[in-house]
Amino acid sequence: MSGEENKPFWLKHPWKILFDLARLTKIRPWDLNIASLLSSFLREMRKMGYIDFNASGTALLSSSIILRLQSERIFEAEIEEEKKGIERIFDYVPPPLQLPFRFELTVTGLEDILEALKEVLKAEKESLHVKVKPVTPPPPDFFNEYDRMVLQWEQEVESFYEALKASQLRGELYFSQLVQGKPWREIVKTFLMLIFMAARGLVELYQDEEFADIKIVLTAEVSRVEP
Amino acid sequence: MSLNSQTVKPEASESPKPSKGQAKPVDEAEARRLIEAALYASGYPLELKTLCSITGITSKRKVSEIARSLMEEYQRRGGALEIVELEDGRFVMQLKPKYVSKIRRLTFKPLLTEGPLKTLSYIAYRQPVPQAKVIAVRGPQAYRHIAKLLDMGLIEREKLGKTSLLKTSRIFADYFGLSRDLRLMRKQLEALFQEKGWKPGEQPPPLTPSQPQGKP
Amino acid sequence: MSLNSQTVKPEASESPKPSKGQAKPVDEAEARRLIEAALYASGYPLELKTLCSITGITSKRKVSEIARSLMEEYQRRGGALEIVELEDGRFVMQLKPKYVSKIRRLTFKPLLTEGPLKTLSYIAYRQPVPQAKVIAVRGPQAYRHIAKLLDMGLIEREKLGKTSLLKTSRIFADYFGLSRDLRLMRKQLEALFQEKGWKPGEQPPPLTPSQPQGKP
Repeated sequence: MSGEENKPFWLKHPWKILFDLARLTKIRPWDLNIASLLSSFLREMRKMGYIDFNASGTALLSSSIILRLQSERIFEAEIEEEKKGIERIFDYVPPPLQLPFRFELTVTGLEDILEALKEVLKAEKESLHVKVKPVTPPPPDFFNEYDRMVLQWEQEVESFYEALKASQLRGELYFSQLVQGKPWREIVKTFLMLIFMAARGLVELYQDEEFADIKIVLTAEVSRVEP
Repeated sequence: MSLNSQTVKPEASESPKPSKGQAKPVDEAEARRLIEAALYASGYPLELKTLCSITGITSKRKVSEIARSLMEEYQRRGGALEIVELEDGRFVMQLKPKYVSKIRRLTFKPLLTEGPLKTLSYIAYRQPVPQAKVIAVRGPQAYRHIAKLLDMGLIEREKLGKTSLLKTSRIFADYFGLSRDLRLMRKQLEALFQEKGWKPGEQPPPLTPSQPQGKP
Repeated sequence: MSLNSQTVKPEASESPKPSKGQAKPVDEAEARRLIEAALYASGYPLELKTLCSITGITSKRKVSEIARSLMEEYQRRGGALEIVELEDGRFVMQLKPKYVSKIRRLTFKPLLTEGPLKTLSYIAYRQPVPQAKVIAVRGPQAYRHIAKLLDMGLIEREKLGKTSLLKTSRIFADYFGLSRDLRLMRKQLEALFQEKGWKPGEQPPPLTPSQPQGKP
């Protein structure tokens, strides 16, 4: 008991989850309210009168892991719902219709291979002079389910960005307007898409204070205004 | 096996009237070969206009006649290939569907396996159908099927508010020579399904017998 | 039976007696259609072994006979397509050369777009080549190219410890008319390259994959 009392505050409930990396991956990430957990962590830390950078660093790392888990859950959410069979319904499925096969004469020949090779070998020579950047190995299953989801996600981000560009609200665009009346998953998705776009420099996001509305500015507009 | 019936000559006598206004006249047998070459090489349905330009024959009717006689020749010889005339008058050469599964590993073209084909059949049958319903009926693996079908251009997705609706594309209609009118297409599809011995009421029992939601 | 240069053993194929030792017997007419389907779908020369496996007939001689009778049928009907028996016994279906130029006005898709084609040519020249090296030379978009090439069956990937090695497939060799022997294929490519007066740049790396990657 006394051992428990002597522990630093961050190893106690509710913050101790941030310091148990093994448990972190087993929890349901959306059950955690990171914002309030971190705010209270900082308040407690200030109360102590000094900052333990070790603990703060670990808390930061854990938070980023949780955020990542949360966004992954968004990708998976729909599929998982299906996998649980919640909404599986029966309908008559007609037999598969085999598509007829149509041969297509293609124009690529050995000559094209050689032309392509000429270009590539030039590039190869150059790449041997230049220091080759370390190459990240591909994920083990290269075109697996997750990849497909990411691809779908990329597409959604793209069409969302197009929609933003086309919207009438340019210049005076707020997060709350975008998500009004939407279910929570859509809200989170929209938020994540904005983060994505900000990371890529497509938008700039402004939030005057914590929990205030987020102002969205399209970067294209910024550059148009400030050449 | 005597194959005399398939010699190329007879057509000249079949159509006695000479075609007028040819750009660079070729005889009918040669026009037929040109049409065959074009259909073989293109791998997609060709319009009469294109066949006119390939053969140098200006009359669409004439070209259509020649293409039909080629189609009939293919029918007569009963090989693995067929020429099909689509509803809108285009012609296409293709492998008869029953041979597709046998040549799968020989081609670069991505061919669909049974799962995606069933999902495609279902979308065609129920279109326009919400994506969520397709997933609910065909299971989560249908996400993958839908991605593939979209990729191949066989289906299209459109947003209607929050719902994603799926329907078949023009390319799909082209494959089966179906009408682009959805109502008509459905009738034609039903006929195709019935050819395969399928009737909606006679399917095996629902996958989840505990759920009585089955709508026929 | 007016047949030209190619060696043809006449007409054993026309006899109705069943061939012996078939894996899953099909009648000759069906075997012929299967061969026709395979030759049509591939568009590149097929070995007798492949035709045996498609038809389920184990005897290469038998399959060769049937393929020849199909070839003769194509000769007799005098269309735009021909089946040719190559010196090494392979068969290929193709457009008669005189029609190739005539249908040029149709737009043909390339087998591959520029990016994947470059990646493919690099793999062919340096094979077996570690995937990491391909990415280093061709850039990260090569992941996508590799996936596509694998999907099309043009290349194969194998694991050697932690390294993924890439090499071209038999389909690649057959399609481009190159040797299936990787060493020979590279020699062929080098020769063609030099014929053009091009320099291949650095020395190719040794073919044994365990050695350090190509440094001059």
